[in-house]
Amino acid sequence: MLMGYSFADLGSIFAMQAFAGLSLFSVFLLMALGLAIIFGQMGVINMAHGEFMILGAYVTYLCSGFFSAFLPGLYAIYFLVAMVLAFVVAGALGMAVEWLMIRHLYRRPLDTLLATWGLSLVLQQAYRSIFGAREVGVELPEWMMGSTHLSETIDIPINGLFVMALTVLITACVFAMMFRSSWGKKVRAVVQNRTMAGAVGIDTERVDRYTFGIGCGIAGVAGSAFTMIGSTGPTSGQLYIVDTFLVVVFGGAQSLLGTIASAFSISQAQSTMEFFLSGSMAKVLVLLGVVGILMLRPQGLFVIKVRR
Amino acid sequence: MSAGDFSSDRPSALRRKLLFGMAAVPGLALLPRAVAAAAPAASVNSTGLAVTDSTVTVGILHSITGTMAISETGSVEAEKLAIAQINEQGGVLGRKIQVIQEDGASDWPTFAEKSKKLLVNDKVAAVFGCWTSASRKAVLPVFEQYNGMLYYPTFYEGLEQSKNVIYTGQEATQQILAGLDWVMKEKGAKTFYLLGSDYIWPRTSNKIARKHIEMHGLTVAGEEYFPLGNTEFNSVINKIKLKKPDVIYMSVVGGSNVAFYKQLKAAGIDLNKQTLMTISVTEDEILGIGGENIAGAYACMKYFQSLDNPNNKAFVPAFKKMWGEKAVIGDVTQAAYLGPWLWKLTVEKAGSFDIDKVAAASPGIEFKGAPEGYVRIHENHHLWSKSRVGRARADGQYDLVYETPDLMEPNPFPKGYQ
Amino acid sequence: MPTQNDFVLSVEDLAVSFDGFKAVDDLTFYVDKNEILVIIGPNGAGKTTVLDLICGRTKAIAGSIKFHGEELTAKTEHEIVRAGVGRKFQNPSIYETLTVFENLEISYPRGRSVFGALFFRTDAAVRERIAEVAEMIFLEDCLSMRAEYLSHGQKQWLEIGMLLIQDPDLLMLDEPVAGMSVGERVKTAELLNRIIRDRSVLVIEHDMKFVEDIAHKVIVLHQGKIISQGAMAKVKADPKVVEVYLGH
Amino acid sequence: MSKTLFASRGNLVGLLLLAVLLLVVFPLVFDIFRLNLVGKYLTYAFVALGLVLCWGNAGILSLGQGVFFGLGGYCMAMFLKLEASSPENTKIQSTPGIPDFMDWNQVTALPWFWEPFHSLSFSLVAVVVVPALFAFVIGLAMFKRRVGGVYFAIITQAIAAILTILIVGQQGYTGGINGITDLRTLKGWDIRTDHAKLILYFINGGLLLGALLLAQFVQQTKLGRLLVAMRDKEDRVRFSGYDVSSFRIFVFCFAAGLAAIGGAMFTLQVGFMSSSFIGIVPSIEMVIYCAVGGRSSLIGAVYGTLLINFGRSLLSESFPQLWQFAMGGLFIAIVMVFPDGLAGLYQTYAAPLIARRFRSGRGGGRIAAASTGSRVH
Repeated sequence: MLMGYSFADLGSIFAMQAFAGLSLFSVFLLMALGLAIIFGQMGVINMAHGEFMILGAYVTYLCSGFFSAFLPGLYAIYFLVAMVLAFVVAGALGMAVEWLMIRHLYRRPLDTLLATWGLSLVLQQAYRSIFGAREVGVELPEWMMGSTHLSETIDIPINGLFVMALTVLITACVFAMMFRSSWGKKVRAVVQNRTMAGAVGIDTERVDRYTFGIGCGIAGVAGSAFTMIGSTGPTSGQLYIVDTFLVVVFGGAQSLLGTIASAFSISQAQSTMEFFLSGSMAKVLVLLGVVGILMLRPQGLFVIKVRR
Repeated sequence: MSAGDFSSDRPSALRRKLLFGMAAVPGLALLPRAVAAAAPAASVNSTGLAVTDSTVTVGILHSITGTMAISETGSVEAEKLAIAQINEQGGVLGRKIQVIQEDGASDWPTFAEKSKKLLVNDKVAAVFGCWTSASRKAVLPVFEQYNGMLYYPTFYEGLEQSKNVIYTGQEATQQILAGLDWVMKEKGAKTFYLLGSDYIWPRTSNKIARKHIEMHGLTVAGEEYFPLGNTEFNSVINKIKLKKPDVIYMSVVGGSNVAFYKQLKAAGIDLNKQTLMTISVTEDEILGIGGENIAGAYACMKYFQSLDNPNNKAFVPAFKKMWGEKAVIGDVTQAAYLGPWLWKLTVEKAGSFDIDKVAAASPGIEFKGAPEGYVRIHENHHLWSKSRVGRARADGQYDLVYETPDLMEPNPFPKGYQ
Repeated sequence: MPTQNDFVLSVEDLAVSFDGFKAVDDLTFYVDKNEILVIIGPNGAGKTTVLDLICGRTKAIAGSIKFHGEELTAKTEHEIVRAGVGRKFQNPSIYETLTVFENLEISYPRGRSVFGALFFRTDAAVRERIAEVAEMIFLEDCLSMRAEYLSHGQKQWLEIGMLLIQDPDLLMLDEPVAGMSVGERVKTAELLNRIIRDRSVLVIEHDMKFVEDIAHKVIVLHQGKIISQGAMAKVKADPKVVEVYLGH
Repeated sequence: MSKTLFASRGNLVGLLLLAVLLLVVFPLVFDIFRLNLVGKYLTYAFVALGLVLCWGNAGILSLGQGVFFGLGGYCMAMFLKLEASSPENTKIQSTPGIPDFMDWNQVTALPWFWEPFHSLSFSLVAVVVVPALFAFVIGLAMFKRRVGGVYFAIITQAIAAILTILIVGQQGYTGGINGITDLRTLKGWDIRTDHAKLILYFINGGLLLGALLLAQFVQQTKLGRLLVAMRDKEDRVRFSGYDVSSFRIFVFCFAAGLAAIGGAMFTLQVGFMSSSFIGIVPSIEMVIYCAVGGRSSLIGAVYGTLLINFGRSLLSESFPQLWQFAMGGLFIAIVMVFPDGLAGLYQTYAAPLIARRFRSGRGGGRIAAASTGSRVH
């Protein structure tokens, strides 16, 4: 592998691969954050997570159409508006779903899995009926495409940087919300002991609904961001679900820090292996590795040891 | 070079009518109709197909739900258009075509089940359908066992030939070889990097491409496959940057394409400088990819929506009239459009709907109204067709840059490439 | 300190910590044959953790637990049970949807392997033993009742019965009389005194009256350490104990 | 109270009714095309039966049952494919005598793991043993480490994803995404004829009833009750001296074996095996068959499977778009409104009615065709 390349080549490749790994990391983390809140903190298995992401993507698509038709002057910044809208729309749908469905199922986690799978089928068909079976192309403002040219062989994609920045921002927000605000305390209290939290005056239903909504909203933002690197179609959401769950579970479901660590390790492993092996084999090996480690360490990488 | 140079200039065919195709074959169309008006069902249908004195029933079998619906929608639309046009002209042997549409649901066993239903229960005279190789492989034994007729529209890997199937798309050598020759000659390409989705069509296509490249003493710098639905291509793009191949040769399918081209562009690879040739991205896929992300790439297939010939100039507006101004037409969609027409022509030549007679009459059937120009059915049930190279524009269309002077012979079992 | 092999249970230098918090620290005690040993102490003293350690639910970081001279720390839970250690939980843990009879039947120590269970038949010997145990736990009239309809105290007895049917050498009871009426408490004391003839019992209890009734020996646990042990009378008089526990 | 070795009397009545429906009514009512379809549906019922024990009773939700269905089907298909690939049939290939897809992928000799599948008896054993063994390995690794519930579901899902990529990627050895197609004869007997399909339908029906009986037997034993017990009170069972993990491994393997038989029968009746079963979507769909039936009701699972598949066939013939909404809605409704599925409906509405009839008729007859896990003495 190393033969035939000059040191300059190797250096720049190393830099590029590192960047590829990092951008994969931010993609994984962005996918997983919403789920980490919903699954890790609330214990709800949301199989429709991918569909919430695609909802964000469709919102972005609609926004792009709207701005180019009515506000062409502001087209350059439409993406920022779209992301906010994606958060709001996906979050609102999430809250509706929580109210109609999830709140009746907190004691039956495996049932939430089935019900949300049903929801994902319904959403897929709804997308297909509304937007057509074909994929839609989401156009990006010119400044977001392209790359900064650092040297002869090193190009840093701008949208990659954008996704990274977004990931950092959202992660920071989530952490601030969960660990620095009274809201986060309430969420954690409800997660640990629903009855007790209710008894001390926390409106658990409200906490649940908003937490679920925020998780879905983050999924929506992720979906919106992914229009820069992936496809938007009725079934595109399904592509993400296995990866997303593995990231969350691998990290130790209850630990947000674990989610970050696991997104990092899985993405680095994958992008390194992809470089040395064919794409298919790399994927298989990474998944096998994750499953293998989970078998040895079922609680995931990070886990709080509790006294039983 | 303009695509118009290649078209024949028959002025009459410029008229924008639904009935454009028949202008080219008036004799064929009129004569059997006169016959059919007198012919009772029994005489044109000796095997109990769903044919009455005024109607004939056919099946359409594509995925309209599930992951493949993305690709197959265009085929359904084209087939329905062709059938509507044929009916408007008086149908087949004087009988209006009725359609039973079934959903394969992107699931191969479902395709088998539905094809059996169409043949055994509905007794359809022909089926227009399937898209992926897997669905075709699943239904093939059914068509052979129950003696049905399938018109299969997709470009595919070859290695197959059946009495019961007419392949209206190109088999691999037809699609690949001319394009490779062109890129070698025109671009002086010496090294190639082959990328594909991990299943039979890309692997077989790349196998043929590799043999052809190596036969010319040139180099394959890399060959890689990605799971279907893969959306991460940054690592391989880095490898491409490192190896600097003259040509990136692509057979990645589905949503992965969107991810690939967006990431390629973001990585600063300019397709106006880096030659990329795809055999899997039609105008349909560009809708999802976004024209600005793929502009400059070359595609190698037999049909582009922008083809400048009278047939196509009637076909495209007709398609848009039926399915909306925004509709786009890709290679497979056009090939799907050929199916009902070829079937009509064959039935009328055979003077019967009987499958055996239709199968026997198929070789030699020519369709002069084909949007791609002209096609003829070969003895092996594939089509003689031209191979074309187009260059993607930012608006999602291709500019024709090359087409083979002659029709290419279909060769599903190519010697020396296996 | 030499290991005393003639004890039923010897716990020596036992320690465990959760994220740095030492729940049990350097614990040593012994249970003799036919002895009822009661562990008392304030909430969070590590009482339940001690039972968890003995029955294998929690793994110790140091020390040894020997049962009839056999090391338990390396064994899995079911192996420890099969060696003869029975454990009752703080909240009665019974199969609510099954009848009392079925609860006892399922606990019967035959057919414990997969295929054993597949071909287990409820024969006369089983029925006889179930009747015997049911009488011991005052439930002989409730055999066909679904367990969820039993009173809280009866559920506690049933769980004890489910252990007794396995004839363990050491019975560990976590708060056996919690939620019981005075009458039930008296009967439970009677039950324990009866079954002690064949085995040893380790009890965790808060109810001092009950402890005085049954305890042969008492250990007072505080912050994972033994602060006093011996006969109830002696322990009660210990000023350290009064300070941390009884004085409240 | 009436109780036989295999089932309570009520269950026996239910079983008998089902047998009549499958072996008498369906063959009389349906033409061979529909009957073959029913046969195909019934192969999924094997999976649903396994899920009743595994999920309904033992509380282990596997989202990878399609893997075992597929593996069983592949084992059968490998034998049939080898028989279909005799040197005479494949003489146009560059290497005659090997399956066509190998030839297309430049495989020039039969891989070693295909060799034993020349033997029918080996293949039949492999149909059950290979998937069960695979389940054993997974179960051993997971249950010994106490992975359960949600985590188990997600990991089985990941395993399904891995296997799909592997099978599709290794197409030279597996047939890739196309699966193993164009199967023709079983020891010279043409399985594609209507007559063969009829016979295969009855074999399939018989096997399913056998599997049902076996599963009922398991449900009735102490092991069956222990499974339920360890679902609800895992620690109590563990501290009653049972090795919980070994019971779970057993029931997981048992369910895998059942699914595999279904897969093999699928291959025989449909004539090919598709890689699409070894994926997440079919695996989750099979869970819903079981849920519609009522999770812990074996007979309910068979009815649930039939109901959904009939529904799909009918609806998708006329309203394909609607079908996906209906399927999604069904998932939600089953969970939210009818968690006990068909069996629950039967118990609540039909059973009391029937019981009243019976009592007035001859008194005392007790019907519990769809027992929901609680045992009838």
